[in-house]
Amino acid sequence: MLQALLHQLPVLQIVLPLVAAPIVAAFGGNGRGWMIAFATSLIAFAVAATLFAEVLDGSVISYHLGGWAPPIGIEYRVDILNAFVLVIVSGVSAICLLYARASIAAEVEEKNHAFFYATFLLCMTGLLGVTITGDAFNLFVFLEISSLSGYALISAGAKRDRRALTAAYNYLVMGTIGATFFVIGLGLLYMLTGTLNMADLAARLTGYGDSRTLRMGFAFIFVGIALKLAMFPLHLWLPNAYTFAPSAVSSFLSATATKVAVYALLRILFTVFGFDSAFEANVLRLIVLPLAIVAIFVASFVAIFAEDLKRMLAWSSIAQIGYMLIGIALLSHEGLMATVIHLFNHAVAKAALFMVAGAFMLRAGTTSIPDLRGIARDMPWTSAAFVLAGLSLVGVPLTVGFISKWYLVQAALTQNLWPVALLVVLSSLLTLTYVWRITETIYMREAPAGVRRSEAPLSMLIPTWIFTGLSLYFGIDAGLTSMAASRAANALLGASNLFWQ
Amino acid sequence: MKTYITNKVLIALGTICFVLAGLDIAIGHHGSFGIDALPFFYCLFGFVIYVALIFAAKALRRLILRPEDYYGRNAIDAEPAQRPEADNV
Amino acid sequence: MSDLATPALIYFAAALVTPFIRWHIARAIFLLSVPLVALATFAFAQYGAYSNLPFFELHLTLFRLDALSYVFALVFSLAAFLSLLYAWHIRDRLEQVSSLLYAGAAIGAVFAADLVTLFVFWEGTAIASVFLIWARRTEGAYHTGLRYLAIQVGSGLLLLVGIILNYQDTGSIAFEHMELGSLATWLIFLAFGIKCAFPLLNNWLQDAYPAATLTGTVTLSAFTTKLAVYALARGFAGTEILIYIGAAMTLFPVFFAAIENNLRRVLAYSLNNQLGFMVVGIGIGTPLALDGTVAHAFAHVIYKGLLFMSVGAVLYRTGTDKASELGGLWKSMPLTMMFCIVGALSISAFPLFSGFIAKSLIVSASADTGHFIVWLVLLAASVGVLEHAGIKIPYSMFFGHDRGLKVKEAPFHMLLAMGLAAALCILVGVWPQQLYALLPYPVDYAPYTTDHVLTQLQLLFFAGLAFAVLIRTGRYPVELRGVNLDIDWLYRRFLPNLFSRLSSAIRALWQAAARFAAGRTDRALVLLFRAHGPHGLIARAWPTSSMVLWIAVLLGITLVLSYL
Amino acid sequence: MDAAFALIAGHANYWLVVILMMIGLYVAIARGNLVKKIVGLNLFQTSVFMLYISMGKVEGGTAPILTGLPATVYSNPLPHVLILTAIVVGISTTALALALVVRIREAYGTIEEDEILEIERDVGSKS
Repeated sequence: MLQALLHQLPVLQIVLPLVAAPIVAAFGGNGRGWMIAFATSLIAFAVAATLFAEVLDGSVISYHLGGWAPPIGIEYRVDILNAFVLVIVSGVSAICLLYARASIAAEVEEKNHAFFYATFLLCMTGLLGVTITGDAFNLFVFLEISSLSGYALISAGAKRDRRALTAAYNYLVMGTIGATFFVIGLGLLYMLTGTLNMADLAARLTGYGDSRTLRMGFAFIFVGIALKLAMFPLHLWLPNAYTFAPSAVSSFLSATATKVAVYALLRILFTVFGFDSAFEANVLRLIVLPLAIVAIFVASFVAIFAEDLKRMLAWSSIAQIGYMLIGIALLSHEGLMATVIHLFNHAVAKAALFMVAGAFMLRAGTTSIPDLRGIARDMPWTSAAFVLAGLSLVGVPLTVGFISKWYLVQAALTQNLWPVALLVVLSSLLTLTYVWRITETIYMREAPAGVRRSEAPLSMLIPTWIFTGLSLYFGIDAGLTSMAASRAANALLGASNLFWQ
Repeated sequence: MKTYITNKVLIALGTICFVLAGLDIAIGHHGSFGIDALPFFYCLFGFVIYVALIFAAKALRRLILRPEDYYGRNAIDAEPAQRPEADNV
Repeated sequence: MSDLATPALIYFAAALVTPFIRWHIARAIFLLSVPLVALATFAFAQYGAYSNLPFFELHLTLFRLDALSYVFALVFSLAAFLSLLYAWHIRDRLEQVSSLLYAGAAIGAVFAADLVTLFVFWEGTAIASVFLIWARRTEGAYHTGLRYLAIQVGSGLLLLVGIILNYQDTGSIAFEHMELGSLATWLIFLAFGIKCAFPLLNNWLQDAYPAATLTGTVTLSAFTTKLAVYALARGFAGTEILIYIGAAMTLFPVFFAAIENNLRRVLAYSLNNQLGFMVVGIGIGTPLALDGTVAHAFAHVIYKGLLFMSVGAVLYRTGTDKASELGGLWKSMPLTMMFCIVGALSISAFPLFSGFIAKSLIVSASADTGHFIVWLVLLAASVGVLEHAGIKIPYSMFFGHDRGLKVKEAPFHMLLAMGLAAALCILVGVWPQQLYALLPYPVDYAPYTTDHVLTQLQLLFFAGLAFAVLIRTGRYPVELRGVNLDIDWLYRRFLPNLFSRLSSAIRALWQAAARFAAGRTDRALVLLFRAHGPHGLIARAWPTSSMVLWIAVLLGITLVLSYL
Repeated sequence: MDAAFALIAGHANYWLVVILMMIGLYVAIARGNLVKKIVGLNLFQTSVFMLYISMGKVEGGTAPILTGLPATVYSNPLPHVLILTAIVVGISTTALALALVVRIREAYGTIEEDEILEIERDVGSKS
């Protein structure tokens, strides 16, 4: 019985939150919605962790949906890379939900809570689906499930600031175009190969050799995903979306949505296209690498000058995505490791930082930086979490951030791209600047007279500190992340036949 | 104005120096490079270098002395004297 | 998990607990116990490497105990104890916590057997120590602290880049002897050099130390620069260029110290000069010279701490540390005066005091290896030390012009701390063998030979005679209020001026060219701000149409590139 | 000449798709009215549906309904099925977008993008 259940784990991962969502929508009044959603996310996390443990040795789980064998049926395929992402997504969801209870109560109207949590579960379903599926069209469907529910989640911030609505609308227009581009590209590939299963696509594409359709398909898919992951200059939807979304949503989306998009890019680039064509290397070297570097600097500068804490964090996300893209563009084992570790690092640190912003929002009623002067006096635990998570973002040793930057610099140096390495190190100074700016404001500045803000409730502090603790713990005991990252990188590179290997 | 370097102090110092110089003759000293083995080398070196140093420093001061608020009114050097026995000095 | 054993952890753990001890006497006692407990953990241990921490693909060793690290850790523990005793009256928890973190980081760095650990603690000392400056809580201190932090953290970044490159070159992160040659080793060397206040890289020291709290300065004087000396001794012993760098370091601060009005800054210059002796010793690199460096570092931490304490005590009672405002305090603070003179005699290397038995090793080593010019410079610098630290410090505070200041003697805990330090200076001076036994190489050196004692006394007394003569003839420089320019002028005046000139030039051009008068551009940052600020071109919200256009553009470029 | 004709006529479906796609994108770019933007988006998506559907057509094939005759050539049903899903996604997107437009209209009193940006910038510079 248990064994049978174990075999169904991959599908349970998706079906559980999917089924829970309408239940929450229907019966989720009076706080029950939160309970169900939280319980579901915990189970989802347990499922993801079990899957991760099973594939840790490098094996692959293939699950045939409805018993239809691929390539005709839809396949769920779990290997170490996406199991890692599954753990991140479901873990972040659970912790964000824990946090959301107090934060959402303050930021979203009571009557909408049930729908909010239902949408949250749908979004999580979508993200998990994108990650777990082995079918390219299925990936599109899940991507749209997560995106659509994401737009709705962002617009839930409208109670506080109506700009959440336009932010969600803009994101919707952009996201839809991105997703449609993805479908166009997929259609072109389907024309070539007649299959949509990723593994099958990969196998057949190697046989077809080069063609104009293939290149066109690649371009469309690449741009589509680049939009979803907010690659500069396709990031324009992101700052407003993350700034005006409810804090728990900012925290959740920043930690998962762009990460899942990065994962999808990795999958498409390495598993599907197999990476034996010079044109892909061209695109990566000549587009992604320079744009990523520009993104890091431009976005960091904007973050430095930002007047609002959440907006600063949003821009910082754009910069951090730049690091992940550099890791991919370097096309090496170490570069991919850096990307995968940074994926984890950024998910954890940025989630913690947005949670801190949410706590400030709850207690001080604002995230405008000048209004946060001296808040560390009133909210010492929240503020300390900000500093520690901020340090991880900067890449200070003993935090996860250091390990990903270390690999990134190593990867750049082994390819003699030392200007890239230098720029990465330099850009850390910019990160330090904006983290420092906040630290200075909340610690060193006199608080406005007569303003007293109480410490955030435990239900928000605990999730914040879980993330902060994770970024510190894995910074010191880096074994698990770097091992998983190394194997994931191996798996990706092994699937492709890099011509210089 | 009262000075602590009175004639007595000067005489005492002079006497000690005289004795030390005398010991140089009486006992003598060795050197590593030749020039420092000369009698009174250390005596002369100490005196001359000290005087030279002071004059050089005075010349330097003409070049580099600036008012206390040169780096701005809020610079540390321009801060007024602290209240005695303040903890945060 | 992993083996994290290092005595530094005791400091860090104590720093975590300290803020929660409410009664301040209990807190002070607790603080005092920390260095002693930490000392006990390694004082009687066997030499060896004690921890092995796997850190992704590297192996860190946090705790390496050998002769070199032992001496430095020992003197750091003593310094931590003395400065905490001296700071008994402090109630500011920020300052207490940062003192502990700072001392802990310094000791951790000394025990680090690999470069990554060294880097972590290296930056740790920078970050912890800046709070000793900020604890003064004035705007000037805040800005000084920022400058200090920027330079210290910069040193750490250079170190990090150096470590990464070195790892690329050698595949090792062990902290062992290095040869200058590759970019990596030069970067590491430069990072050490900044913290060691090499000439032209020195000014953070004179800028920051007088700006700290009076107790903070005492703490600061012990760790950062000696950590750098330790690192140089470990990594670059026998590197010839250090001899000349060190010689320059002994000499140039002497002139600045002679005319400096702020007594703590005088001591900071003096600190620079003393570091020069140690650097020369490292550069010579013979066993005698290295022993000299280590012995000198040991003696120096104690007597320089003592001198800073005496100036601090005067500052505590009078509220100022400016020579032009002080004088004639021997009547009201006789004990402080006595301890100050012991420190002055030690630093001037009078026989029977600790400076004598330490510095002699370095000077003799320079003579033994035939560095005539360097030897002369060191001798001249010794006269300089006598001038600013041996004479000027005590003379201007306790004698000089009697300003009629009526103050009490320093508080008991300060006297106790100074008394202990003074006793150590004399003990080491009279019985040098105890110190010599700790040194990394066996010492076969007798400091108290007739020759040596006689020539040293001649040098010092004739210099003293020159002082007396100059005073009597009115040629000794009067203490004047003011600041003296140093390298910091470059980044505090010249560069800001240059930037504002440049930016106004750019502004003029810009306006002429585009007739685009839009707001102020008097800061270089403004242009950046205009693009990236909240309402800047890049940061503001864009209509969806422009976003879609970007998509089209990127698709176009991707397609073009794909068809290349 | 023949070759050019073949290029145009033989790929007529693609040309139509491309033209439709461009019209859709152009509307999404050029129109400031939020509803019109959504219409443009719809056109854009529809063009992709047509791309898929035309792709599934097999020369001489019938609708993919089992006839029982062994020699029947069927059109490829898979793209059609996929597009069913995509249409559902498209409808949801449109519905959500329209809902958002309603909310925006309530909050801002307008659905013209430039006016909304104007209002937002005023708010931004005040805060």
